[in-house]
Amino acid sequence: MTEATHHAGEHHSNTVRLLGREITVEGGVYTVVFGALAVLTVIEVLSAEFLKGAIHDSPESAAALQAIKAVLLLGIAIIKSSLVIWFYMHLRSEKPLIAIVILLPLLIAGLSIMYLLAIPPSGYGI
Amino acid sequence: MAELTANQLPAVAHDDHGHMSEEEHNNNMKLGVWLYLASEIVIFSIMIVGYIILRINEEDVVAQAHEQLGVGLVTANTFVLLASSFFMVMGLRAMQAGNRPGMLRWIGLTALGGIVFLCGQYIEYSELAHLGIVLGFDTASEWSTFGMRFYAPTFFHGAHVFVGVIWALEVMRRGAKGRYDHNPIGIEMFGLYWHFVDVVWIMLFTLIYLV
Amino acid sequence: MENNPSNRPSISPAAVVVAAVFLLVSVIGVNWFTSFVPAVLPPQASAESKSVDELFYILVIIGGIVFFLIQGMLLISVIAFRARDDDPGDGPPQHGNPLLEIIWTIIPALVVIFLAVISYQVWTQNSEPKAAINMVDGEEIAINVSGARYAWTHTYATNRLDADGEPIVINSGDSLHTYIGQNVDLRLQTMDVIHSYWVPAMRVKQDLLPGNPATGGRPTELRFTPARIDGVDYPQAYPIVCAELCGDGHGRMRGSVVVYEDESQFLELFYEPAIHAILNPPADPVLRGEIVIQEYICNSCHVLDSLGWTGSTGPAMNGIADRAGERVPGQSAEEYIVTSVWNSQAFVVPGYTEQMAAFGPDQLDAYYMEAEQLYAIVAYLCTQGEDSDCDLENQTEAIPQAISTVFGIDVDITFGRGESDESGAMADEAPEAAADESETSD
Amino acid sequence: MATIAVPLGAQGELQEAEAVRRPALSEYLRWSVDHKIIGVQYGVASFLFFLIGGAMAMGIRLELWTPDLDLMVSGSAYNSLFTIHGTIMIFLFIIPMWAAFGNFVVPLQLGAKDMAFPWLNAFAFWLIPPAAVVILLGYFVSPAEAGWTSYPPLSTLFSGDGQTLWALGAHLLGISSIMGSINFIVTIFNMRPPQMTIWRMPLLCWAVLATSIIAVMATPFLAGALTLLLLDRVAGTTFFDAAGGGDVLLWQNIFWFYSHPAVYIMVLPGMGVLSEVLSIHSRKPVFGYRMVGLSSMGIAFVGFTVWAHHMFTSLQPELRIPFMITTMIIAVPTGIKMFSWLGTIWGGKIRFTSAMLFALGFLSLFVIGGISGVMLAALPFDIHVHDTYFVVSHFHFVLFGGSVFAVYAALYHWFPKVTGRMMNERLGRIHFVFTYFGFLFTFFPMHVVGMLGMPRRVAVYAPEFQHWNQVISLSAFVLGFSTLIVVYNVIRSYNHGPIAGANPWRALTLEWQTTSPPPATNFVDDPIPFEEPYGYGTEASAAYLDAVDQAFRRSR
Ligand code: HEA
Ligand code: HEA
Ligand code: CUA
Ligand SMILES: [Cu+2]
Repeated sequence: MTEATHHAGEHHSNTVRLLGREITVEGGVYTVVFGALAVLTVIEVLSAEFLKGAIHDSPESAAALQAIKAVLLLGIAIIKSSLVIWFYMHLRSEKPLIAIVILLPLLIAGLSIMYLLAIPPSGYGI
Repeated sequence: MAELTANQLPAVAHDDHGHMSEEEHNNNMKLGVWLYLASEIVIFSIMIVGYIILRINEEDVVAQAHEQLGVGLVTANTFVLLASSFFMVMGLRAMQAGNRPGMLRWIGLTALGGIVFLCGQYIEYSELAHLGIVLGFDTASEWSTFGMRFYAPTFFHGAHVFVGVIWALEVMRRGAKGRYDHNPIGIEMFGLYWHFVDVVWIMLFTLIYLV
Repeated sequence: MENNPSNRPSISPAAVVVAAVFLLVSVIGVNWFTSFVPAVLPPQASAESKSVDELFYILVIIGGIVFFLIQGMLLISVIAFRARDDDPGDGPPQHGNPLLEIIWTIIPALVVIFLAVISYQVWTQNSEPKAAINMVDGEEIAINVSGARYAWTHTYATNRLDADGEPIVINSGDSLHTYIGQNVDLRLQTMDVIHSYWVPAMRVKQDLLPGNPATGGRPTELRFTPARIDGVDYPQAYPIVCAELCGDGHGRMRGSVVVYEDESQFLELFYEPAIHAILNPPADPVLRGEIVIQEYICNSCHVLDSLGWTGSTGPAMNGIADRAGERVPGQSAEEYIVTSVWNSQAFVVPGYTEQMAAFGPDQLDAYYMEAEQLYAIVAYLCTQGEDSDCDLENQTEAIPQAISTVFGIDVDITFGRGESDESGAMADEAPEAAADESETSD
Repeated sequence: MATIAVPLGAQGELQEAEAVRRPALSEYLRWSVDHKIIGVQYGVASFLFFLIGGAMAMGIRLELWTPDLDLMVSGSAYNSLFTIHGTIMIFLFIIPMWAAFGNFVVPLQLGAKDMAFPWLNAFAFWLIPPAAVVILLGYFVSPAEAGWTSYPPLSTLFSGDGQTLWALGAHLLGISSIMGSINFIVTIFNMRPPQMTIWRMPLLCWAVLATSIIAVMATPFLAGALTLLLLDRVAGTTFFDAAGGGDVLLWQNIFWFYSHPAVYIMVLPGMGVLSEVLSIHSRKPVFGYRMVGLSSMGIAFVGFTVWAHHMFTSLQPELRIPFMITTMIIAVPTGIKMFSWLGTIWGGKIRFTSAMLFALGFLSLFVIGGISGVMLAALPFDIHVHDTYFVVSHFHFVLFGGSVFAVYAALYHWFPKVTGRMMNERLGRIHFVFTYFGFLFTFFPMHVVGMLGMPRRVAVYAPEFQHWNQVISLSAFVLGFSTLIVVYNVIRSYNHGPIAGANPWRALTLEWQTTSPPPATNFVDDPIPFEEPYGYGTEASAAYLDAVDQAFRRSR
């Protein structure tokens, strides 16, 4: 039962400290996280739709909007992913080794993606 | 005699890792799965970069595609997958609390979520096919470049969901036999995989459908 | 992990001797090697080659020092520290020496930094754009190189105009013509796979990358400046080599850079004659065909002794006129040849596979070829053989006849009837040639 | 000396239980989850591929005897020959060969009973035969002829089904290598007995750890690239086809993302082997143990930042310089290793066993390959020699003079542990002499032909290079012959070699503190390692080794 006992403390209480208040939900922190994910998704979709409508004014404002939109949405997406990894995949209760295992490829993949996007898709601009 | 010892000692030695403490065994399994996921991250990044390059170079094609796609269906799908991820972790929680039926219920829901997601993806694909968005490149359609860069990552992800569903059913089969009553590591491993698939979708959803 | 001086390795006299000898050898060796280094590199036919070779000497000297250092220490150890047969014991328990370790981390670091810096200098010096490029009688012109399996094609977009005021394009096939001191600036574009344009004597190399024809392809650029080599009598030819695997004929994909003494020699021996030939094409279709056929890359796949072709990917053209009559029943020799050029799929010679690029009157064909050019080419090919199946007496009827029967296109063949006409014929040809060499083929 | 008595007493009883017994040959032909069996399976299989690939190399050299096509019917035939030669040597020989030694030795050195995932281990191995079949099949149906790097569009639009099979095979091998590496990492992190702290690990384990990290991070790039390639070939997509909005450089980038780190996958374990062999056979601790261990990690990480040095002639000019710099930096950690090894043998009591000879051969040859590597890194010079025989020479110096020499060293070093019998030393020396000089005279002249202007991957070359090529070919045949000597030696020694005993080299690492071959469970109970893996030259270590001999005397 090592696993179970090990996790018992954190998983089996239905109370979560949130914004300094003790709240009690069936399923505890997992449910809260799911709520957060749902809300964030709604925000994402709505903001995307809203900004899409606004795109069609002058080109530079459109570009600016595009940039804002991209940053905003990706930011939210990353938060959501982190929530899942941190709580659902129990990274918070794992050894640091696991964190390294997951961060190293993210780093390498991230760098290579950056590079591939940086190089012009075709031609030397001649 | 030589054969005998040679054949059997390994078998004995490795039978269900008899010589390995449960703790060790669990840690190995978990580290193994994490490393596997690490390599998956890299593969998906290749798939995704293929799409982003298009996104940057052919703004309008993508914009058009977004017009056609709409986000209704896929948002619903996203919710389904998020929910299934939640069911998953609840299933593990139940098992850790020693509640086998609860576990079976939750994992069942997880598998269901996966199936619904796949159906949603199927519907979406067939709609796109109607629009003439196909995997192969043909100069005829204005989607020619969009198709492959869209299908490659999403289908690759769909395939992972499919595998996940199979795995979930297998977990249920074993769980029903009480395989995890004593040590739920099997469920936890599947959980890691399933949540990872979910995370990938969170990124794909944002990158492909929203940005 | 400290090492106590008590059991430092006791170096035997033998070791010292060997060490001394080895240092001697190493110094001599490096000098000796560098002394005959020019023999391991091609002639220095460009300004770039000089600086590159200097870099190479430095690399060899530093590499040589590292090499002899390692091999020397190795040899000393092997000789000085071999275990005597009667000695079962161990060596001293010596775990390391932080100082040493730091030293042999720092020094190589410094060395590579030094190497990086000088390489960087050489690179920037060689790759910076030159002021006046491709100067020909006082003006810049564009030199385009197109690579296709398995041949190079060089075209000069001159500033001269022909009778109709169209700019003249010189097509010099697989040889690049330049002169000492000309800042050559080539525009490279491949027609199919990746090739790599390498002129060993110039120490330059650049890949040709496939691009999207619709968006202007993916031209790449190559710069070098031919330099004089004492004791060479010009014009002098240096090989061009394809340095990227491109398929069956990769090894055969060669060409030559012809370097002239100076601009005047360049103009006199190459430039003016070429332009003159274009302005006054020979009236005789056969002679004309001999010129035209060499503007295409037929040599890359076919063998034809009279022009020195060695291609083996496609069927031989030696004595083609003798076979042309019998190949396809019901087709005259002319019709057969006409068909095989413009519509090569129609009949594939047994033992070969259909690999021929599209030559034809359609702008979209990889190699645009006008009816007049086809006419001339066929006229020339009809002369390849002992007893030709073509009727050589009145080609002027037979071949146009064949072209119109096969493709329904009428050729107006007005050779030798007044300059204007045929220069006119050339005039439409010129820009097309330009077009299909540069990337915008449509 | 409690640290000694405890484990070895137990080991001694184990002697009684099962005197030196090696598994029946049939064991090796069927599915087995014992890491020692799997190790041998890996080793034998990949050595067979070495022979096949080598035989193909002989074909290459035969063809290049004259400047024209004579042996081959066409250029394509030659292209497919070296394509498969390269593919076999890299994907089916070197990489699996290191998996072989890793599998057999690493768990023993750690004092573990087996790998972390025995079943996965076996599965990873059994992926290799089908992959090999697929690749070789591809060689017989319209063969792949785009080189082992298979750049598109040559590999997509312009080549036959063999290319598809090639990609499938490479894909399988990639997966197998990922599985194997995950297994190694978990084993090394989790399977060490308590006394085997990370800083007591033998350097082979350090090297395998670094290698596996590279493999897990880099191989997926290959998998991704191959997936796209396959899609382009069979599903009509255009990821690498410019006409369809694709980009040919995308392949080159992703491929080298994998393949440069992969070259360190091919050599790092060899470097680990070298640390073992040099220290044991010169009876002296590894000089600067920690630095040697850490430099493996250093190489692994810098290795991820240099890939584009293979693309100097296709990359945008302004991007070339950074990669030149990172590439040169790699010389530093590698140098640390070289000098530490020299420091190790310096002042030692060197025993010229065959293993030691090949280790010394590695030192003297790899440095040449390394130096030519640094010369290649120098951008302006690489522009001249890129894709010439200079490059061919470089990578054979590092791959053969480096990796393969290390493989031979490892073979002579661990053969007694694997089979319980010694190799024949005289044959070993002869083998070394022929290999060393055969190799030197095969590959050194290639530098010169390359610089003089002979491109690689050509069957038809300028006549002025013929004499060079004939020298090269002749030496290559000597090299080929030398290989047959070791084949003979292995077979002969397996049957008639003198009994080795537990610890013929008087080595301190744990794999020698059990019988040869080890029992299925490796050790009776967790063995206790000596304070340091390479602590030679002290009374303590001498006593420890004597105790080992005592305990295992019966088996002699
Ligand atoms: C085991 C495999 C292996 C190893 C270890 C290396 C090691 C290195 N390689 Fe190599 N390489 C290949 C396998 C390998 N390579 C292959 C297969 C190819 C061809 C692929 C293809 O196109 O088919 C290739 C091609 C290749 C190229 C591209 C050539 C071209 O195509 O144009 C380059 C360019 O930079 C390069 C550089 C290097 C460098 C700098 C190192 C360094 O790691 C070397 C470092 C070692 C030393 C430097 C020696 C020891 C150090 C010292 C003694 C310290 C002092 C030294 C100095 C101060 C210089 N290699
Ligand atoms: C570990 C890797 C490795 C090894 C060990 C070798 C070993 C050899 N290689 Fe290899 N080679 C590569 C990796 C390797 N090669 C790679 C990656 C390429 C690039 C491919 C490409 O361009 O895409 C290449 C390319 C390559 C070329 C360039 C081809 C070209 O570009 O045109 C040449 C030419 O000489 C060559 C020669 C040799 C020789 C003579 C050996 C010798 O060492 C072999 C020694 C001989 C044997 C080991 C065989 C012994 C046995 C017999 C002779 C008979 C018995 C046979 C049977 C029982 C079946 N190799
Ligand atoms: Cu063109 Cu090789
Ligand atoms: Cu590299």
